[in-house]
Amino acid sequence: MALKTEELVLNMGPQHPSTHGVLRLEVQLEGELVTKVTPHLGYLHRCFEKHAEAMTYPQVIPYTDRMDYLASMYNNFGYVIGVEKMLGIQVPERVEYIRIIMGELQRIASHMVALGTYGLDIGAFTPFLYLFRDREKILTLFEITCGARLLYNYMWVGGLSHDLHPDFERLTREFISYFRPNIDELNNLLTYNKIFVERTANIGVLPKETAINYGITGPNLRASGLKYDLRRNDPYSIYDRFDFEIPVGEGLVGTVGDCWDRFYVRVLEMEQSLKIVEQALNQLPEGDINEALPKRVKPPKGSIYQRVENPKGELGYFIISDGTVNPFRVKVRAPSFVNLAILNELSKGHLVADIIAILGSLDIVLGEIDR
Amino acid sequence: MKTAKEILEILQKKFPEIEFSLVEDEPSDQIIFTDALKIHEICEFLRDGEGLKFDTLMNLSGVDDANGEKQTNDDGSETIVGGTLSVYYNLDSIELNHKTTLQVSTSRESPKVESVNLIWRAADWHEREAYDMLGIKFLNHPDLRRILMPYDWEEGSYPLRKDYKDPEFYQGMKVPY
Amino acid sequence: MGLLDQEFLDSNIVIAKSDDLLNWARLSSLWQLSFGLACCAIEMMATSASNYDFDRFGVMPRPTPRQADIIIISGTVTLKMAIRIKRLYEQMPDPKYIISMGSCANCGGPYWEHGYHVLKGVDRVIPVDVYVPGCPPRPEALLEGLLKLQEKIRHETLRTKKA
Amino acid sequence: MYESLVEITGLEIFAAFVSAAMPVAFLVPFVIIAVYLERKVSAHMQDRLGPMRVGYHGLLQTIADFFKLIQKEDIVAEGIDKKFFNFAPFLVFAGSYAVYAALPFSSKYIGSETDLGIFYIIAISGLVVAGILMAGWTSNNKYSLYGAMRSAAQIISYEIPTALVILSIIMWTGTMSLATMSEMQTAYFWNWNILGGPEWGITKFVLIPFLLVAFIILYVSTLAEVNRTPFDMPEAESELVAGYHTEYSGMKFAMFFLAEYGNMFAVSAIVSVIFFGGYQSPFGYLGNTLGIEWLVPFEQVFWFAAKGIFFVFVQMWLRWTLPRVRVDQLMTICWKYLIPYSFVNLLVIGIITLL
Repeated sequence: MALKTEELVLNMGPQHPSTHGVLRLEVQLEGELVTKVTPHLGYLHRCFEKHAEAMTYPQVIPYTDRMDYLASMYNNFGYVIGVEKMLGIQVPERVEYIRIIMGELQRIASHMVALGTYGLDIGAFTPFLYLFRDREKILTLFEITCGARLLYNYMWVGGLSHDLHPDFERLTREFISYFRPNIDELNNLLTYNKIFVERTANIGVLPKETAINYGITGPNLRASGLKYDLRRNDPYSIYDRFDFEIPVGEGLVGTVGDCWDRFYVRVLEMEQSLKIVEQALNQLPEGDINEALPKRVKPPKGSIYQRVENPKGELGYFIISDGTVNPFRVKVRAPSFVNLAILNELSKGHLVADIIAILGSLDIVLGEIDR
Repeated sequence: MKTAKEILEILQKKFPEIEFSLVEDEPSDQIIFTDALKIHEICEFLRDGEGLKFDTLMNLSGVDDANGEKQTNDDGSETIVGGTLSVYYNLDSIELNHKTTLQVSTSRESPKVESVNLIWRAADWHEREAYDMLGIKFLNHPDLRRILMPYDWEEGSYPLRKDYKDPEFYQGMKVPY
Repeated sequence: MGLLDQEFLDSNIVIAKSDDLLNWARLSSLWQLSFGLACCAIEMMATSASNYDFDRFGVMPRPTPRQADIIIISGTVTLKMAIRIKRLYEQMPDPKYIISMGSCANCGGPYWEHGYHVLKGVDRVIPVDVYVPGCPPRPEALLEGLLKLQEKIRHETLRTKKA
Repeated sequence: MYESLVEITGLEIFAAFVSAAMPVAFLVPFVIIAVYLERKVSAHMQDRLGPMRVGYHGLLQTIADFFKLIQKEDIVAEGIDKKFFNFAPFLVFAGSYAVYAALPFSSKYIGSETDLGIFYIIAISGLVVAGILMAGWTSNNKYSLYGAMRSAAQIISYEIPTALVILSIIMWTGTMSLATMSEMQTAYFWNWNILGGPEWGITKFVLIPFLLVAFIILYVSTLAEVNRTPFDMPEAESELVAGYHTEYSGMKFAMFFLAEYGNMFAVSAIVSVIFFGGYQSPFGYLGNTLGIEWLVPFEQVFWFAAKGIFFVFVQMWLRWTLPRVRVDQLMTICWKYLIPYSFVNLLVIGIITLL
């Protein structure tokens, strides 16, 4: 008589320490081996797109903040340059530079959370707190600029809400020289740690072709070895003026496109962002930031798809205008939403512990997935 | 790099029996308008065709065009009868570095669009979302369920339609403020 | 069965003193359910992290509701999530406390008008002890909320309440 | 202790109770301090302060936790096997407490002066596995079950290298009694087993590298046996929520907590007895120098506790530094590395002893 066996269905979340928010994973297991992962979304569906239809164009900006709440600045960024393109506004040089400084600082802050919580998923508690300590310094920079720590509503259509604080430049330079050595500390503590490498190398390998077909973008795509960064490949704002590298996964300790590569690409990107911020500070021109602020935001009839390189990947806004002050439709192409779809593909045949490692390495934000 | 016009010409040559047109009055992007029930083969060609190579689907958005007849109900709310729902496809070619936008429309009463899920896996969740929000049925989609709203949300209630009305209660919880 | 399941009819010195001890123990050791919802969860994490350090007040994150005393509703509660939050609350052992953190959890916040999938205030499903306003509240505000909760616990008693 | 109490009072039951209760007097304050220490140590390693508000620098934190835990509702959910669910935490605690019976706290106090001390410890600590399995199975929770299964597999696997290392030490010292083993490493720290034992000669120096390896193997496998990072698989927070005690609340959870910290000290004490002279002072006794004889046992207790707490501190240190290994890697470490090495070690030490 054959032994009766059945697959174990493990329900992870919505309250689970490492689903990075309110994600629910339905995991089918054979022993500890994963056969299928079904993500269930929508536990944080806050109806962004409905709100966008009911609000005027500038009123939508605070709602964009609340999508990817770890990279609010960048969400503002993408939306306002989209609307500016529809209106045909050219913003002053100073505004462009400030936007880039803020955007890149935000990228560092977002990667800090990504790396820190990834350490937490693997079981290392301390790097998380070190990174959060350093993140506070970036938040302080944002706070002296616009008064908010997390959700800024800083970039406006055609300008910015506040000019830089007189101390901003000095503090930012201090932060850069403070944080550079801390990246090495992180590498010593976590990145090259033998146990960490064992846990992440060769796990969840994402081949380049699959990644492209699934629409994966951002660090996850670059970790698979493709040098594709919208800041270079489809430049927006003034990114073409800066000199920076695009780090790609090289498979230093395992296969190209494994969890470790995804982690390491983010570490390298933080260094590049510091470089961009430094250059932007050196070139920062004087000027009035609210010169181009339109009296009334009322784009002509038509549509636009504006994409930017958010810390998580390609953030796209598809805006349709019907010629009134309210957008007719704003559809957001959220990078995490697309990146998460690959989870099932990646985790098949791995262990339960690896799902956590893979999910963490994708760096998702539920606010953006569910919107 | 190819403009929308050039792509349109290539498509017309390849599929003489399918109607294409260019939506012209756009401020920045020109949009190729085509048939909702032929979108699968068109997209397959766009992905594999020489000189096109659209290897990723950046975005897929469902839109309620709200171009039907507006009827006012007794309680003051509006219902839209007739008209169309549209789906926009934003395609990108990493290899050749060009992009384009496609648009298809379908009737509001029984919205049916062919799924492109098998061409770009990225379309999977986008299509589910369009179904969830607007009720557009994607033919040949393997797993067309609600994705963001609860699975037991009221049948036929699609929040992003322009004439959507909140239900009073969901599982005993009051929905309006 | 917890000690607090019984109530005492009249107050006396023993009860007053044991009240003090038990209240002190409860308020000094509020173990938090490690559970974040939305934007506010990031500020909650920042509060637990080095700069603000929740641990100073004895707040320690516990992954399971069975061992938690306090649940911080940190962010927007959607209709889909509200059912789960209610269940989490029911899984916690008494005495349990709730801090509603941020405008969304208090009243729906910026999503109050068009949020067809947002619960307008978590107090529609579970009883809230302390409301912390802000969108999102700063870590200092959350700490203040915690101190307010401690204040509230300090005045609890074993005695039957007189009508 | 037991015999002398029987002599003094003539009451066997009284003597048994007193000598059995003695470790409690040590264990409970130890756990209170260790939990506090864990939070403080982790906090200071992470640029934080840790508990500050409850008493001076949070000294009363654990006491507050304790009083809170006894107030908590004791939830026994539906679908749980009540009898075993309630019994499991006590079994786990009993398993870890029973170990203390054979620990020589000083030359004057040892719970049970059995000749088979170390053998008894290895045997009795198996109770913990039974308790954990019971807790995981009866909780009727998938996470608990996974935690319990992992824990059982892990503890049983790691008992092999532990036993092999201990065996090699037993071969070499020729005793199974922990008291005798401590007594042998008397006087100064160069007499400790880790430095080749009390006998001078060429063997002492030949043995040192092998003993060092033995010590590392023993320490690693004891870490795994008490489920501490990097081997905290059974309660891996990020995977299994809280592992086998996911469903436990209030005092029953406190029992697990108590058992965990009790175990931490027990294994540290065993390591210190086997390799670091147990209760022996590293450089003579103050009592002997001053001629106050009754001071010596107290000093011994101090050294015993100090060495144990030092190793507990190292465990904490590791916990807040290292990530966690995966469950298959855990088994790989045990079966592919620790067991072969400890076999080789056993052979070498055996040959050296014979020569």
